[in-house]
Amino acid sequence: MDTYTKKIREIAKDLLASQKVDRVIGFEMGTIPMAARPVSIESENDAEKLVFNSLCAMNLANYIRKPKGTIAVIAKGCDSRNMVNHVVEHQVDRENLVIIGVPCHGMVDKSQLALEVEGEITAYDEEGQTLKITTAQGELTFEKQDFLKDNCRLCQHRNPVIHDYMAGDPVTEQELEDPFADVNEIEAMSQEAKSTLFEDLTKNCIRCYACRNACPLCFCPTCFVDESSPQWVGKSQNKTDVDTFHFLRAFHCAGRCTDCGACVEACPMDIDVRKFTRKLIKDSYEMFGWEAGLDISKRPPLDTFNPADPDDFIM
Amino acid sequence: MGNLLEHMGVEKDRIHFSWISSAEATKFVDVVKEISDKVRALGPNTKLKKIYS
Amino acid sequence: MKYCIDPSICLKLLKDKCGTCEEVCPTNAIDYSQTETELTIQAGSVIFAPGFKPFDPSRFDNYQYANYANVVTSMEFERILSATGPTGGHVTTLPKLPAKPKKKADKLLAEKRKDPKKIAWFQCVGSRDINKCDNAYCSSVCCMYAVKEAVIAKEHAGDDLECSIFFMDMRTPGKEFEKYYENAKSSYGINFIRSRVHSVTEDPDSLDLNINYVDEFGQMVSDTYDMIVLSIGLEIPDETREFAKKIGIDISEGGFAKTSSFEPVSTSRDGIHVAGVFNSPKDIPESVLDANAAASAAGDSLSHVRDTLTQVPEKVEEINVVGERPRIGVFICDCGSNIKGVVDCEAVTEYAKSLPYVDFAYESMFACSQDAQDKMVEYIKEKNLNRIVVAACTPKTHEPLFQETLSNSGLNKYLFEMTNIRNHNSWVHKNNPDIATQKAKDLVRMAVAKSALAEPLAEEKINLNDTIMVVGGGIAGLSAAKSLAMQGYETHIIEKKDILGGEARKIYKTAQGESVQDELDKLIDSVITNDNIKVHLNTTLDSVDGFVGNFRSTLTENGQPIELEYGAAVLATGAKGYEPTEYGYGSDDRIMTSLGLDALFVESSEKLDAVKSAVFIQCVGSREPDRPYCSRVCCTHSIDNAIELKERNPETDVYILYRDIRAYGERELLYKKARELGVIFIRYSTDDKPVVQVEKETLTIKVTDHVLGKPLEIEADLLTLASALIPRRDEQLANFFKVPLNDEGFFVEKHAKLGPAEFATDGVYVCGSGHYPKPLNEAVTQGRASASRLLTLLAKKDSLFTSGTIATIDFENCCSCGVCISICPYSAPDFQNEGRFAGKADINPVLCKGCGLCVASCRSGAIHLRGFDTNQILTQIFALDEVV
Amino acid sequence: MSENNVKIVSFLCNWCSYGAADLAGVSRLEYPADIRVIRIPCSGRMSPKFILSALREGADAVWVSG
Repeated sequence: MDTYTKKIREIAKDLLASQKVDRVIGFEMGTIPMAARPVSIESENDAEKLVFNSLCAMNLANYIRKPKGTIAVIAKGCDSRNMVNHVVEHQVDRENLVIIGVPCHGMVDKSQLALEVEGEITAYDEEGQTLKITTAQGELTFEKQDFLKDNCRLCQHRNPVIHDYMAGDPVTEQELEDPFADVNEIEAMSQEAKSTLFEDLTKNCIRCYACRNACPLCFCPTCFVDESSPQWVGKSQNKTDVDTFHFLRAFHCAGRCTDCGACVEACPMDIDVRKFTRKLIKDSYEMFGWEAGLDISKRPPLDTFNPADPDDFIM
Repeated sequence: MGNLLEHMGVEKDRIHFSWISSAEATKFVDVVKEISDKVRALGPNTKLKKIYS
Repeated sequence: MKYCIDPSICLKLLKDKCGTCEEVCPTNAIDYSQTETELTIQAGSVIFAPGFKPFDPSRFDNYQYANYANVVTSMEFERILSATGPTGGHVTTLPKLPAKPKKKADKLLAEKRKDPKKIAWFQCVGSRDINKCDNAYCSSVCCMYAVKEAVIAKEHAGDDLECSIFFMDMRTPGKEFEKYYENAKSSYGINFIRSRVHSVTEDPDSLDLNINYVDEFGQMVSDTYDMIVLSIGLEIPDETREFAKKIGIDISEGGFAKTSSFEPVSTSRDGIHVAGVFNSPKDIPESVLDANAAASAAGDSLSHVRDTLTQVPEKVEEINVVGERPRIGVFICDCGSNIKGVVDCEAVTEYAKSLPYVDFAYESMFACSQDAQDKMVEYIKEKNLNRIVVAACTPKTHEPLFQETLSNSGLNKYLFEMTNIRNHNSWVHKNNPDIATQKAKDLVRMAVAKSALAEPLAEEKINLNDTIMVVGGGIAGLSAAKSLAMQGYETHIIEKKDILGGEARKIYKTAQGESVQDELDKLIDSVITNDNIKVHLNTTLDSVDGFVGNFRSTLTENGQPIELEYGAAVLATGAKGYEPTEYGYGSDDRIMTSLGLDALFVESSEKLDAVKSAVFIQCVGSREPDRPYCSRVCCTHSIDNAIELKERNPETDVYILYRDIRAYGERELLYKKARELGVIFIRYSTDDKPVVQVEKETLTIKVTDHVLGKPLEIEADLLTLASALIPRRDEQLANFFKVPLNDEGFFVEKHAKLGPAEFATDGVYVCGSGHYPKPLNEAVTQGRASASRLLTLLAKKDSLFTSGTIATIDFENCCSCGVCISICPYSAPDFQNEGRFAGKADINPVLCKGCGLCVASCRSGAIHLRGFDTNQILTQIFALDEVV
Repeated sequence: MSENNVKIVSFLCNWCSYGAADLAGVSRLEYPADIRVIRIPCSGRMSPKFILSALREGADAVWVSG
């Protein structure tokens, strides 16, 4: 990944030096090991801060809405699809946006990795597909492939769908036998089993809204859970209210979700909220042949009125 | 919508969609009967129902 | 709906006995002293629309309609299929027997009742028949309605039912009809049998019906059906013919009003216009067009007295209730015994009084009666009510009435809420009074909850520019423009070419024998000499902005840009002749299209003198998989031209190769005349089409004779291809006005039956062959009809308001995602370009139809639908929770 | 919402199904009294909020008909 970082820094420097952009949004390493965080830099000297590795899972599309001036932004496959979404949904003008594409090999699931390691991690590094982790016990190596985030395992758009610059050569896209095996598995369950599954899923929710805030699709000035006239969803941790929140949040992502995994990444309670959104991704694909964020000239299927739509689309 | 609710464990028969033109009174009645029968078979709704505590 | 007494059977009037109705009528509406009175009305124009009588098949002894229980007419079958009909929509044999027979003989008969497994339709009963009746004409509607009845019967009864239609020619030349017919064959499996059945016999035990007929291959077939439906034609009754004579208007051979092709809704007597089947046999859309056109024709001569008799109702000042606590008045209607007979209205009224914000509840015997309305006004004033709920019948019929009452009492009409405790309750739960009463309470509670949130809504006045733009200078556009101009409105005709007249320029004569060029010249002359009409030749339309009443366009006229502001537009862009690629067209100058032959007739070409043998091939480019519609005009056109050839030289051999001859209405008489003149009609099928061989000297057409089943070779000096009329598929124009095109590229009207000359988009109208191929007289009718619809819009110039129940956007909460703009079928929302909320969406109240699609799609909850707002619907849902 | 008291919240389009319900009344047809009708101007008005809300408020089923 070092080559990516190098290339990104070069491009960023150029863009800032030539004043083509006012800012570059990318990642820098955090203050603790094994954490990358978003950063916005405005001077070419700061370009050295920029990094890119398997920890850069956050979706930077979240930081580009209604920008002041022109901005450049680092985009993995999924991020770029959310940027397409943003342009389609008028959150940013394409001409104010410079996309530095990064062909992606998948991001690392930190909580999974943490399970394999005892004690505090003091350093982290990666080389190619190998992860090196240092703890009090010494250095351990892992194969990145074994610790990919769930959504990255299912990703079929690792290369950015739009970009102005590329920080590397395109990667080969994964061929999946059944991209919706996870959804099918739930679909095959009994009504009761599904019910229990989702009950277990949401019972730990503390309604911190981290999933919502991390999601690049959530940008309403007032979220439905905060509506007050009437206040139809309670703000408590009442199970019905929690379920209503998760249900409608997912529904608002129908036809728009790129399965970037930001919601899961952000959840402090490790709730797999993708269990909701994955179903809608599958339905959009099967009913409308639609995958979100691939075409900058098309609106998502639920945004358009077409008499030829399948009758059961409303369901 | 129904698909997602069902995915979450709400019985599919609790949500119905239909298209009936204003001339189709018999179809209207048939649909009401059908839904009513199905829902009676399911029993009262417990999923998502708000419990006041 | 009002009732009246039939004096020929009323016992009170005849024998001064009974009088029960007077006793039971709660509103004292019965008055036996009323007698027939003669009224004299001074009228400037008369529109005569007496309609028709369904043909009575009793006089045909071969079908035994009067004697066999399972032989029914198509009209009776319509009732059988209807949910409100005698069998409640259930298809059953012995349909004319009472549902619960009382007589013993009927009871025995009723045991033989069954669900039919086989039904046959016999076409042309009382039409195209001069042997058994004198109706030589085609009734135009029976083929299509028979197909429809068979399809619906199959939909009701399922796959067990076998439907067969016995016909001579399948005549489905209407818009979308041919596809329906094809679908009936392929998707519904309805049998179409080309045969005229001679007679029917009945099995006395089972009451099944036996028929013998000769099929297409000449084989005798014997079959049994459970039911036979006679597709009866349309007839003009003797009384109408006599009345027509009395008022001095000419009638045709078939008894229809005589009209010309260029004034198709005007009779031979000045000032008397005609519409509907009495004008010629026709379906619903053509009848509606006739009616519209007759109104335009009548209005043309009366425009100088328009608005001279108008009375303006007095307006009551509106009371401002904003910010006041809701004071709801609830009115529970008994509807006589319609509601009270089932629902305990007293209990519901008492219950209503207990609901939040309800200050007053009142039970009314007939809430819609005049005295009840007056009382409502009184109560509103006396109790100072500011919201009204009426629990009665359906708001679909009665909401406007109550809203008017609110207006009369000074309340904004949107402070009204209605709930349906009759149609949705007492009438459908009549055996469960307790449940019905409970349900009525629930419904009232829900309505009250919603009503408490009702706000007064404003209707905005729409300013209307009364200049009109007509796009297209063909027959239809000219007819529309002429009527609009005669009624005093400035009209602009936009024509792409350098000459007016359109495709009619190429036509020789009409089916009635009128010279098209002479009549067209007269029409054009009347248009260009009218001061209200501005003709723009060599002009194209570059842009359209705005909406009903306020359109603005940029045009290019002779290369110069011009601006035009107008209030409404008529799209009369027409269709064009298809240039065939089949049958050797273009390879030999003896092969031409129908219009090519017309051109020869117009110039009286010497070429025609040499023609000893002429062949016409029908359905060239029509009724084909990639162009599945029927072009409607070609059968008549070819027959007409065949007659012309025969009349010029009776020695000429003339052949017409066809699939179905679609000479609808009195065009059938031309078909008959052609046969009498010796024109030979040979039917071909699509799997064995005619083959054309072009050699230097000879032009040979090979076809299989349908009667003999043998191949024929015809040497011809002239081959006319009856080529399709194809739409211009003007997608740009459709986009400009946001009007739809169908699969084939014709414009889609507002309603296939009831709105055939207008679009769903307000202020935009359609006429001519751009809507669907049509002969000249129908193009004129539709041109006039579109003008008529447009005139009704202009008549409302000073009283045109938007609806109050439309969507509005709370800009603070708009996230600019544009879903509303993308999803709205009426293009009402758009981004704001300037001001504080630039970049946020806003909704044009004139274009919004209040459907709520955008409201539901708005994730941010920024859009509100007045009258059906989210909180109002949610509050109804919350009100449910209190149940039991 | 006892055993024999089912509550079906019905959202009917003013132009289509509401008319059909009216006609069912005019035709004096009979059907179970379980439905409670909320008239909406068009089935497009139907928001997922209403379905969720109805279920939350204890409806046994929701029926949307255009």
